[in-house]
Amino acid sequence: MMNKNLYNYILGVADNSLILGQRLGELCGHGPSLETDIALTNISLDLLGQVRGYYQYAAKILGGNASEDTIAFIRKERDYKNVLLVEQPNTDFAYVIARQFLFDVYHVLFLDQLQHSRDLTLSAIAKKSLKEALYHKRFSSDWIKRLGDGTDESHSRIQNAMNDLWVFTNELFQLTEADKEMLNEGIGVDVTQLKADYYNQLNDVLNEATIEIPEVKFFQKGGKEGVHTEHMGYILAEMQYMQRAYPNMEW
Amino acid sequence: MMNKNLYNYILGVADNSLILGQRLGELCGHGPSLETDIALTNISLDLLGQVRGYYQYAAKILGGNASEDTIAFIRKERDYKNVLLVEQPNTDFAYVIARQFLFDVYHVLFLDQLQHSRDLTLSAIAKKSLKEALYHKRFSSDWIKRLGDGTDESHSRIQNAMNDLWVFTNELFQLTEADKEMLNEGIGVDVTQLKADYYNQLNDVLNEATIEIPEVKFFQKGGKEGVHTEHMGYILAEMQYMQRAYPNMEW
Amino acid sequence: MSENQIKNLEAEFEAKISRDEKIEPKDWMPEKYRQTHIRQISQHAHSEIVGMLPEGNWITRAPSLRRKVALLAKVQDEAGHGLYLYSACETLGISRDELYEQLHTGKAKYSSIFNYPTLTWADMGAIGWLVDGAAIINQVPLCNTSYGPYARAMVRVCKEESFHQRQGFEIMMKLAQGTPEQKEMAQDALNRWWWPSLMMLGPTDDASVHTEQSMKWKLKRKTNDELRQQFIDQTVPQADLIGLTIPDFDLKWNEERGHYDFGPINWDEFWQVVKGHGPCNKERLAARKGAWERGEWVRDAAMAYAEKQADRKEKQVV
Amino acid sequence: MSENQIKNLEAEFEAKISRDEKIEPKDWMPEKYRQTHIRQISQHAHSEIVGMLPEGNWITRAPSLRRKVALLAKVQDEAGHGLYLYSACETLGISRDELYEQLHTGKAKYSSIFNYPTLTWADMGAIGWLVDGAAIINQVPLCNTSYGPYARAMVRVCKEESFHQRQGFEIMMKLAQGTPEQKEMAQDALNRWWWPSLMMLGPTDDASVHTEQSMKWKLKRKTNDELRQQFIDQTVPQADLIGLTIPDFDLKWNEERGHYDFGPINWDEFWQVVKGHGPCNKERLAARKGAWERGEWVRDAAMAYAEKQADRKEKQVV
Repeated sequence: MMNKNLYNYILGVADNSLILGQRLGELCGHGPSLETDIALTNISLDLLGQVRGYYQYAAKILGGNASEDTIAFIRKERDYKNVLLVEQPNTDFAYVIARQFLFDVYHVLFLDQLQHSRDLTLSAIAKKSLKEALYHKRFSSDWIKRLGDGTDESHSRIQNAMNDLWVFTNELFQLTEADKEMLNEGIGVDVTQLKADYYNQLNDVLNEATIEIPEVKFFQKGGKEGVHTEHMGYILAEMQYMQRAYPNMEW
Repeated sequence: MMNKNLYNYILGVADNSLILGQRLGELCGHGPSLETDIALTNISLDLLGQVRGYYQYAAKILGGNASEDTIAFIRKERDYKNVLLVEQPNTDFAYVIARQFLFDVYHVLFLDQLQHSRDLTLSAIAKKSLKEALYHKRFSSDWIKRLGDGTDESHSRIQNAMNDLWVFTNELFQLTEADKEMLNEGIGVDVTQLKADYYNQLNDVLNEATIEIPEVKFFQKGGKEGVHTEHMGYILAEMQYMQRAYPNMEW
Repeated sequence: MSENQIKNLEAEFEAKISRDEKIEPKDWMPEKYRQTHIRQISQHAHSEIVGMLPEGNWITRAPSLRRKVALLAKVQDEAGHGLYLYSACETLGISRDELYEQLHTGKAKYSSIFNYPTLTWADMGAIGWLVDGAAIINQVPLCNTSYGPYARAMVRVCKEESFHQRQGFEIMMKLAQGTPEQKEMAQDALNRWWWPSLMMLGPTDDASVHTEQSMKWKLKRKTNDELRQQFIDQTVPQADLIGLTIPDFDLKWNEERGHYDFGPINWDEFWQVVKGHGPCNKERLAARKGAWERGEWVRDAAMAYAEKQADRKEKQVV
Repeated sequence: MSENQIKNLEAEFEAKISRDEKIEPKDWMPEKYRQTHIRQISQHAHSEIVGMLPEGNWITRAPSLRRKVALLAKVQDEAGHGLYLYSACETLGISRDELYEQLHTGKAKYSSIFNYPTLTWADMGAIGWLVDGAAIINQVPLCNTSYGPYARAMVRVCKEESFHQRQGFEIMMKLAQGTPEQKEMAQDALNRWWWPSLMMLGPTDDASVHTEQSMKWKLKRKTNDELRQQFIDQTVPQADLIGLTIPDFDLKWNEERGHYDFGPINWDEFWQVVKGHGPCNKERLAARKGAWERGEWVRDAAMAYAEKQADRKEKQVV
């Protein structure tokens, strides 16, 4: 029998990268400069590369006709386990950067732990991904500073974006059932342990960027249980279109 | 054997209403005032009601498991025969009104002829639709005047919209193969005969609205042959999502 | 006016209400009555308008033409309800623009239920069945409320709402009788909308304000807890009928009370959403404000055009 | 400079070119050489950037992860080509901002092929196979062009382009070997992209300007018609190989010429698109301008930040 918890655990990790990669893919060709366009596409490419590794592994666990593509493209919305943060729209470059930064800081902390997983496949993917994520974090942190400490307009835009997206950060540290099981087996990461470090790092960068730490009383959650925001349906309608309209074909 | 030309002819008529109805449906709840919101929704409702009549007839011709919904939702992009005009986006209210007006004037002329079709089903649908289309035309013409002869801003917006959308008008008067066949059989309408009237009517309303007639050397075409603009793929990805993701179910 | 005169007017006003006669816009009314009605009617109108958004979200993706048309018509009805209700509210001496302003600045509230996202097609069923169902229970008594324009608007609203509720139930029924995927979709929607629907009937009586006054003015005939019990008693058998399970382990028929017992409601969530921190509060308000702001030039144009036309007519007459 | 001196410089310049030595940015060059190169290199750079759009249109809808990643990488390569080429162009004393300005105002052109819409996934194959194929035929000779920075940029560009072309051909092959629906999709894409690809190689020789001068400067080695023939001769067997039909009834092998004969090209369409009336001219330019305008505050912020940082460093040094 397949290891359902391991399968779910992998999706929980990989779906974040898939949806964020997809969101970044929307921007390709529309960036504020060629250099940022290339850099964001690079991040998208890295994330989707990681996704392929994870899903190929998940497909092996699932067996049968499962493939990286059936997992990526033909699940229902309620079966995607990504956090709400990564599905938020590309409202403007400030939102893109804020979303990226809030994810990257988490991602590095997470992969840094996952590389010590007892599961050798996950550990290998994590090692490779960590290098990439460190680069992403450098890029997004740099831009947080540029926008925060740039012009009045950029400051107010990035502050707005940060205020709006901050409510999605807490979900990153919630344990799912699969998380708990995989933690017990020495495979998964205890994300609750990353929280303090995470907010400390955000604090440092935001301080340097002269961005105020948003005060948030209530956080949003639901993504990890497949309860997404209304954006998700539109992401999937587009992303799944070919697989849905032309089922069971090779490309 | 089914009458392929009649089938195609019906789609050529109905797809315009489907896609325009869908575009208007996007706006529901987002109009500039409650009254315009309700009016545009009404137009969308009328158009989709017409569509159901046409597709039910087409499904009967097609036979087998065909239904209004298989025809509406599970064709490929290249099989939709609507003109490019109706798939243009809801850029702003001026575009919505200009698109509507450019369609309504045609639609009234067209239905006025189709009601004399030898095909009794088409004739019946046309009679019922004509009343609706007359109302649509009154609504959109009134707004053309309000926007054209309103403020400087509204004038410039509606002029822009008209300039951009005018290139799609000529396609309305192109005869497809199915058109020619159905014309021969006394079923279809000779759209080429409507052209002079059409542009005269546009002229009158635009003059009254102080909108300049756009000068266009080259018109766009392709929709009637299923060669659409890049907008169409996104319309369909959304519109078809449920039918694609949950095939062969009843709702 | 002397104090005595006012006392007389008040007495007359209250006698009128207790005789079940309507208060009309031109009638004298206490300022508090006016303010309370502006607050309640506008909140109701705003709920209709904001309520268009979660359902509007599925118009482009409805799974059949029949459902698409029905959904469009339903959302349009809500716009219509908004219209009647704003008009009723305007009779109390406040303009629609002012009311919008109150909505957009967050001064006025709308029903919190619309701050939940619509995630699947089944949510269209659940909203019709549960949300409209709860709304009707709130609203039917208002058809006899004391303020004439509000009562008359509610007669129209309630008629359409019960049509919407049946339509929603029918969507759920169809899903529940459909494929396992469809049934799962329906159950999932019920799971997500059940508790927020119960909360729609307002805080428990001990946490509720204004009740006594509202009873007197016939803005309220039953307490929130009574309405909630009525909703539950009415809805549970409907769920049974179509084979869906209410997501409440404590739910069971209490022979003695002649009512269903039910589990505790998460009032923390209720207040979180009321205070603006629900899943979609920001989006809903942003959508309304955005539509209003993007529409400004259109409204200005219509106004300018109407003025020009009036000027022209005047000149012709001269 | 005296006329004689200029004559000498010109002679030296031409000798250098005929010795196949490169002209470098710091070298003297005739103004016309500079202007011609600015025009051609920037047009080429703009084509890369605008060319990102039709393919970018399918990134979110690519049918497999592998294809999505490959397409993203390809579009990114195009951005990279844009970068090299703008840099090469800047060595001629014009800024990237000025070049963008020329693109956005319509003063500078870009390849007309990108004014056609991408309607199906197969268009990703057709663009790689045909459009990149035609581009390579245009570009390979430029690896030996006289202006050093341009020639070196082209070496990098061509290497990646031929990779892209193979990738496009592979997409088409996979479709052509797939289900009937997929094969139909591939054939349809070939039908739509074939003629515009032929037009990419430029107007027929008799309608073409600048040719002689360009030959001398090694901006051109063959005429448009020769290049077009080469493209056709190379592509027809590839179509045969994967079982697709070139949409040209007049196409047939001419034993005598050792080339394929082909049907007449619709030059009216070509000029219509060149003059801005193609299916997507407006959208493409609007997308580029929109990205640039929406990006202004970002570029300003980066500049302001860099200045602040430099100031801070300076103060630290003092």
